Amino acid sequence: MIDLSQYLPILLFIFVALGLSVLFVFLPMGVSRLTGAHNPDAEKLSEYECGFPAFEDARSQFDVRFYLVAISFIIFDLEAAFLFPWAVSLGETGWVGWIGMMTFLFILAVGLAYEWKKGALDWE
Amino acid sequence: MIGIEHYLTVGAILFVLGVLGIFLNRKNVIVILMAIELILLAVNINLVAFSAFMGDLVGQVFAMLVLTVAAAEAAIGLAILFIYFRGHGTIAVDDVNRMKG
Amino acid sequence: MTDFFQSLGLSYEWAWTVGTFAAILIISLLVMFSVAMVIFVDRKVLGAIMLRKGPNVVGPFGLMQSFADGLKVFLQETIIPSAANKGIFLLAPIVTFTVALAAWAVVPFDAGWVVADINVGLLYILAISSMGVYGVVMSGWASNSKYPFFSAMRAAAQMISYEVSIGFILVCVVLFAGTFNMSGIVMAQQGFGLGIINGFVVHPLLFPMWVVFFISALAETARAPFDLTEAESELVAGYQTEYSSMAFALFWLGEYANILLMCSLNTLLFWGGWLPPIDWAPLYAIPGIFWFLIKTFAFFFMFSWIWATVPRYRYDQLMRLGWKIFLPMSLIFVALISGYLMATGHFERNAILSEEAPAAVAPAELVNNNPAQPAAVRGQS
Amino acid sequence: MDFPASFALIAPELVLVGTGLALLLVAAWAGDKAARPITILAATGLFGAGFLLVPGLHTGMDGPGTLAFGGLLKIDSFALFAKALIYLAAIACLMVAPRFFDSEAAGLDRGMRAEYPVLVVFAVLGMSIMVSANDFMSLYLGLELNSLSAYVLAAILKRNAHSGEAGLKYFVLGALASGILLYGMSLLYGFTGGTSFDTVRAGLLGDLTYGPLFGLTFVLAGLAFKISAVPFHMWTPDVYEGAPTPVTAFFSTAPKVAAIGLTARVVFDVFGGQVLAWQQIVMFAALASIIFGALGAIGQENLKRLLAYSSINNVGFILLGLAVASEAGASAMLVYLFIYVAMSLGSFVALLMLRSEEGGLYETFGDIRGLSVTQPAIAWCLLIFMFSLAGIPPLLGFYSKFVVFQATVDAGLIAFGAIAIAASVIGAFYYIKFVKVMFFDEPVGLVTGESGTGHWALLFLMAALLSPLGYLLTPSLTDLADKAASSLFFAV
Amino acid sequence: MEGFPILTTMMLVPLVGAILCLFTSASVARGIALSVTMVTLALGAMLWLNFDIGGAQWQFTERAELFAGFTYALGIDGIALMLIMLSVFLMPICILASWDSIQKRVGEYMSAFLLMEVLMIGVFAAQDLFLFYIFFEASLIPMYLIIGVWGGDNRIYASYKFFLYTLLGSVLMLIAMFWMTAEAGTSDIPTLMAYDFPAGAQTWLWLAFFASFAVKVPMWPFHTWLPDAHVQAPTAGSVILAGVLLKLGGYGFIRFSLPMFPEASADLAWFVFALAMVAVVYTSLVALVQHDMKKLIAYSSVAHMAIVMVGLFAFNVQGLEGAMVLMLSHGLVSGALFLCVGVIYDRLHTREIDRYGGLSINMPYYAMFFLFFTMASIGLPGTSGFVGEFLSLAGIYQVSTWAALICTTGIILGAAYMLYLYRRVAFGVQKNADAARMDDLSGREWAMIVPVVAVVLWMGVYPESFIAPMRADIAALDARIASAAPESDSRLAAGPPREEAANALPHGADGEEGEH
Repeated sequence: MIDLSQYLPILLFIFVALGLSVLFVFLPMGVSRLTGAHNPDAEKLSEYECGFPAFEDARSQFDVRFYLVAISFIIFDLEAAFLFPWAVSLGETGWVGWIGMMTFLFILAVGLAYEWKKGALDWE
Repeated sequence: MIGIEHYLTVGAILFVLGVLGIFLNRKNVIVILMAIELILLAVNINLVAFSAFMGDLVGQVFAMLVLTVAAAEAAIGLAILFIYFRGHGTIAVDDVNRMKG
Repeated sequence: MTDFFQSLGLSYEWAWTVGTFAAILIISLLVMFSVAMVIFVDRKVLGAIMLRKGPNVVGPFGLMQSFADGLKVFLQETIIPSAANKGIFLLAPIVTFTVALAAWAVVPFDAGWVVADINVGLLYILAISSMGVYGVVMSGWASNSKYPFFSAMRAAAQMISYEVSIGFILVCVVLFAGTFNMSGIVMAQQGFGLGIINGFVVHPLLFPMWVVFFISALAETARAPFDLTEAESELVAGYQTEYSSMAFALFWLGEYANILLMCSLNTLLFWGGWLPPIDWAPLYAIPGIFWFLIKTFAFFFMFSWIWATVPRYRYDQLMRLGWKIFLPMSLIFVALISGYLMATGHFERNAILSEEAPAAVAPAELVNNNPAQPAAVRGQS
Repeated sequence: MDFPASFALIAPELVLVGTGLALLLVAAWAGDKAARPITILAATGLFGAGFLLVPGLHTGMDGPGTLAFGGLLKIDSFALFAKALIYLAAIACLMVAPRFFDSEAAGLDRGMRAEYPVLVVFAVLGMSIMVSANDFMSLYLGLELNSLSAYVLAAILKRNAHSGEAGLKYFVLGALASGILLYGMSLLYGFTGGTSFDTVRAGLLGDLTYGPLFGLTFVLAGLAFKISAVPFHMWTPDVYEGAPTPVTAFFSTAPKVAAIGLTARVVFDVFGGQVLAWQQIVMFAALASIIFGALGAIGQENLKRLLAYSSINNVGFILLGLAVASEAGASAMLVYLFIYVAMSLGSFVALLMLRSEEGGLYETFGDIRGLSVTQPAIAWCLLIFMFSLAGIPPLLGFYSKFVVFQATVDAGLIAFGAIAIAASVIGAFYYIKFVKVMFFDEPVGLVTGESGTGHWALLFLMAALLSPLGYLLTPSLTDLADKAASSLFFAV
Repeated sequence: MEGFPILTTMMLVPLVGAILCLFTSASVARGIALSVTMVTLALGAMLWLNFDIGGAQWQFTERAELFAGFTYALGIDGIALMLIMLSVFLMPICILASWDSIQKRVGEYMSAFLLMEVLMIGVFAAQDLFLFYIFFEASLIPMYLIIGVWGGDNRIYASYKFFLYTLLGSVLMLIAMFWMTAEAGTSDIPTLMAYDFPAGAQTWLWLAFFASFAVKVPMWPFHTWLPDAHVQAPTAGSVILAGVLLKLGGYGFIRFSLPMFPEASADLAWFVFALAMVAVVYTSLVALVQHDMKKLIAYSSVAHMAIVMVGLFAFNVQGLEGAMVLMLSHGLVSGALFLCVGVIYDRLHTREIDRYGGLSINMPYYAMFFLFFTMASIGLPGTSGFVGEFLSLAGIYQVSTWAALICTTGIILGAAYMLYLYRRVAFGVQKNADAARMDDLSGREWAMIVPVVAVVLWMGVYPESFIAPMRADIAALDARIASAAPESDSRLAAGPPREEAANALPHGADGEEGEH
């Protein structure tokens, strides 16, 4: 069983950070009520956007390229997950491990080349 | 002390949530994709917990494999969802019914 | 710090608890304080380069400017647009700031000066900084406003694009260091360059990687020249457009905390961390924290300098750089470096080292001043 | 671990990997106009991979099989048999694809995509790994490689709403199935301490506790999804209907072989010590598939949908052979699988050949009325396929049912056999409806059936195979199947 | 003749013909079909002539091991010989009957018929259980097509019904076959005929076979496909259906149910009797009210086959012989009746009885032949029907007085509906002008009816020719089942022989020496 107690400070840290953030968000809201700065009206609460009144659904426009980026990211970032354990254990796995990973990277590179050629990486 | 059964319970709960998310969800296909990820998460929790408790690395290797394959799966799922969206103009679950099922 | 509280007569558990919380609070407050200061520095540097004064009214040399700004936003009214998704709208700054702070949990300021000396510290940083994207996307989505939404999408795409190459670069570093432990990585740099220079950056294979990393860090934190998320002429104020008061400030705080984190990562991963630049005994007399801070500050200065001097990238150029140059490059370098290390028998040497130093499991010690620990960590890997 | 030996053992897979990667790049650089050459190259690659199987098939690979990569993969005559069948089916499906995509039937996505054959090659690679799997990890890897390619194939007509919907449904339910399967595997791993089939089997000996039992059930449920056995069959009709016809033809052949091969491997290699536990599950799935597959098909107007139910029905019979849990049963299952692939291929090729004047595809019963007048050759071939599917002697389809039922009865499972065989009569109902529509009804429209020689060759080949002439093949088929089946039982 | 694979040849010839027909034009196909069937008939004649009566039980055996439980084993005994003869005899007649009436897809039609001939010969000659099953079941395909493609208006319903009923019955039989081969270790029919299956299993096996054969015979209440199939099938289809396919059921009982499961047969004989008795009375009454000629004859077939069934289950030689003769006779007579219907159907395209009338005026020869077959169907002495019915009833009487009594009413009712039919069609006034204008028989029709008349008369006058080849086989069968024979309720006791009434026992009626 792995000793997870090293991670306890991290958990505590996250809690503390969360507490601070919550405090920072909600405390001014309370303070502004006390000070009377809190004085919303309909105009104030309408979205600013670019200074003009919004004239269409803000979320209607969506570029397919964001999808492509997201998909590429998922693939490449998670394939990197294989690299991390490999990187620290290359001493044990030796040349076999190296060749294996190079094969893997080669296949990944073929995928990248395909994506590249297909224009998935072009923004324009 | 937290025992293996606690991990398994969490895993089971997540798994059931994932399955329910697929079958009871009536709103959005994206939610289904998330539910699928939830199932895989449950699996990973199981694998890692078992692996840790048995001191056997295979489970973690498997979890890693699941993780990456899940990524590929999510990527393809998104792509297909996008194709679907272009054809139908909606990703509401109730509309995934053009063919009689 | 546990030791310190134990010396005050507390039992170990209490000492540990109090010590941990104290360390966390100190780091959090220091980070926030540093952020306030570097914002000031940022503006000063920018002013200097533009041949103007910058903030100079509040306090001596305008030093208190950031605090004045902080007080101002603190007392402002928090406006939540009526069309926004309220919960997510408020959650977004919380997430941004939380993850920006939490990443510091594994950063070693000096030998052993680290809250959680976990063995996968680098992975933790990678993971937690990835979560910053959530805050951005949530804010953009929840605002229900067009430009914040665009900005959020852009920011997300930009951040994840560069994260890919950052991941591969980290692999390169890890290949050399043989560990994910932050302290271990720093210790691995001791005498790395020809036995005298402390820092991975001197290696001809790692120097390009550092350059890529540095640029990616700029992009990752949406600093100029990659600050397209808040390109004022196009997207108003980016994803924070609809925010006000402390919620708005939290984004700034988080952003600068991330910038500082990136600077410190540059320091830790490539420039020897708390070690002096030269592996020369007299220099070790100066506390490590000094070297660490001075290096980090130097990087921040570079950030500011670049902001002031480099024109902004177009979005397509940004993506091209990330996907078509950095990604293939870092992929190739992973192969090159690992091949080089295999060929030069790097790992056999490491294996001998680890046999010499028996695997002592690094205890979850808090900020304790045990210089032996990093070596143990290194041996453990 | 002896790497050179391992690589030698997976030579067919290596050929596939090479073919797939090379063609992917060719597809990217040459574009869709090179789709046909790529298809031919892909088929050649598959053929080459299949050719590498021949020595093994020839010498028989007797014995418990050889392990590769430290037990991740197992190469035995069962794997060779399944692979050969998969490659053949895939080649056939590749042959008939280009014309479909070039015709009006492809709609807005006219013109074959260069990635199509590449995806098929990758899917086949996944299947190849599936049937050789000897470890949960390689199992999952192969399964996903196959599934992911298949999801994309289903949705390959990007501008066709049905294709997109088919892809989405296939994806969601397929991913769910993978999840269920994985969950089961994680439980089995935890309760037996390993992911290797041998470890798990050893760990499952003795009384089953709840944990492994859940694991077993989940694994079988996930596999049932993949082979579209009742009660996890609901995706099949929609996906078969929505996917482009060549893809449907592919789905109903090669992946079926792989998934069933995998199921056979899992039940014998993993659950070999718990025959009673899995047998009842598989038996239930078999009978339910036979009955619901037959009932569901009644009233269907769309031919692809009907063939989907028919495949469910056939899977039931195949599972029946598996559920017998004897060597004879496994051999019967493989024989059935082979004949089923031929029948399914033939039917889909025939469907692909039916076109309207404009090149649109005919897919409903209404469209093929009086086909025996307008296209007698296709009609007669379809007649052979349908009666064969119904299991009427002397067509080869009878032989497949014959061996399965013989194994069932020989194992003493008479009641199950009787139920299944009675349900097969329900199935006959809609097969003869095919014949009725083609032969008894007055012809409508003009079915041009303008097709390439590849189509005709395949059609006649399958018709000849399924006609009584096919019985000439059965001795060698039986021989191969027996060998393959016996290799499954070395583990038990 | 020794060593010449005549049975295979008899199957090969029509098979080749069938394939040829598929690819030739209409007129050529007709010619091929007729010549092929004639050749087969000639081969059949050779077969009969070379059949060694009193010789080995199984003659002309051929055997080739195939694979996976299949053996290509052929061989015939007397019973099979007679049924094969019936098939090959009816075939050319069927082809002739379809000569003009079939105009569309002639090649395919002829092909289907020739295929039927192959399969029918195969069924009767098969000596391997599974080979039998293959031939038995394969006959579904051509018959389905014959009814469905060339049938009447409601052909689709009829063809479905025919197909599914028969299929359901036969698949259950298949399961039983598997069990039997597993149990006995062989699928060789002669071996199985002598194999004693466990009594408990016998009942199940018997029921499984019953499911198949009862549909085929058909037994009430499994008969409902038959009237539909008959009505919708083209004339020749009906002839084959009535003439040969129904005999498959009877043959099945004789070949499988009785010898292989004698105990079960005996135990369940009451069941067969009950069904048969209902069938005789019920279907006869139904036949009485039919307006459709074919349907009427179809119902009469059900009634006749019911008598065959009780004859088979009488467990004595008379019953068995009677059943066999009745089967042969019925094959000829009902086939001929369908031909007669076909003759006028070809002219007027209706089977409505009311549309005809007074045909004896404008079609005297036709009326004559029709009358002849009507009488044969009723069982007029001198025709084949009489021999069969008499023998069967005599056999039945030994077992069950009541069954005999009720079955006899069937004959009376049979007379009623057949004569009623004849009166309405042939006698009376010519109420329909078009019917009155119909021509008498053409040369082709003479050619197909006269041989049947001749054989019916031959069988009626000198049945020994037909019974002789079967006698030994029936005796063997009787010996096999004797042990299980149910007790008779009529308690016939053979009295002291009396000189002046030497042939008092029923089987004396045909002028032959009985077995007893």
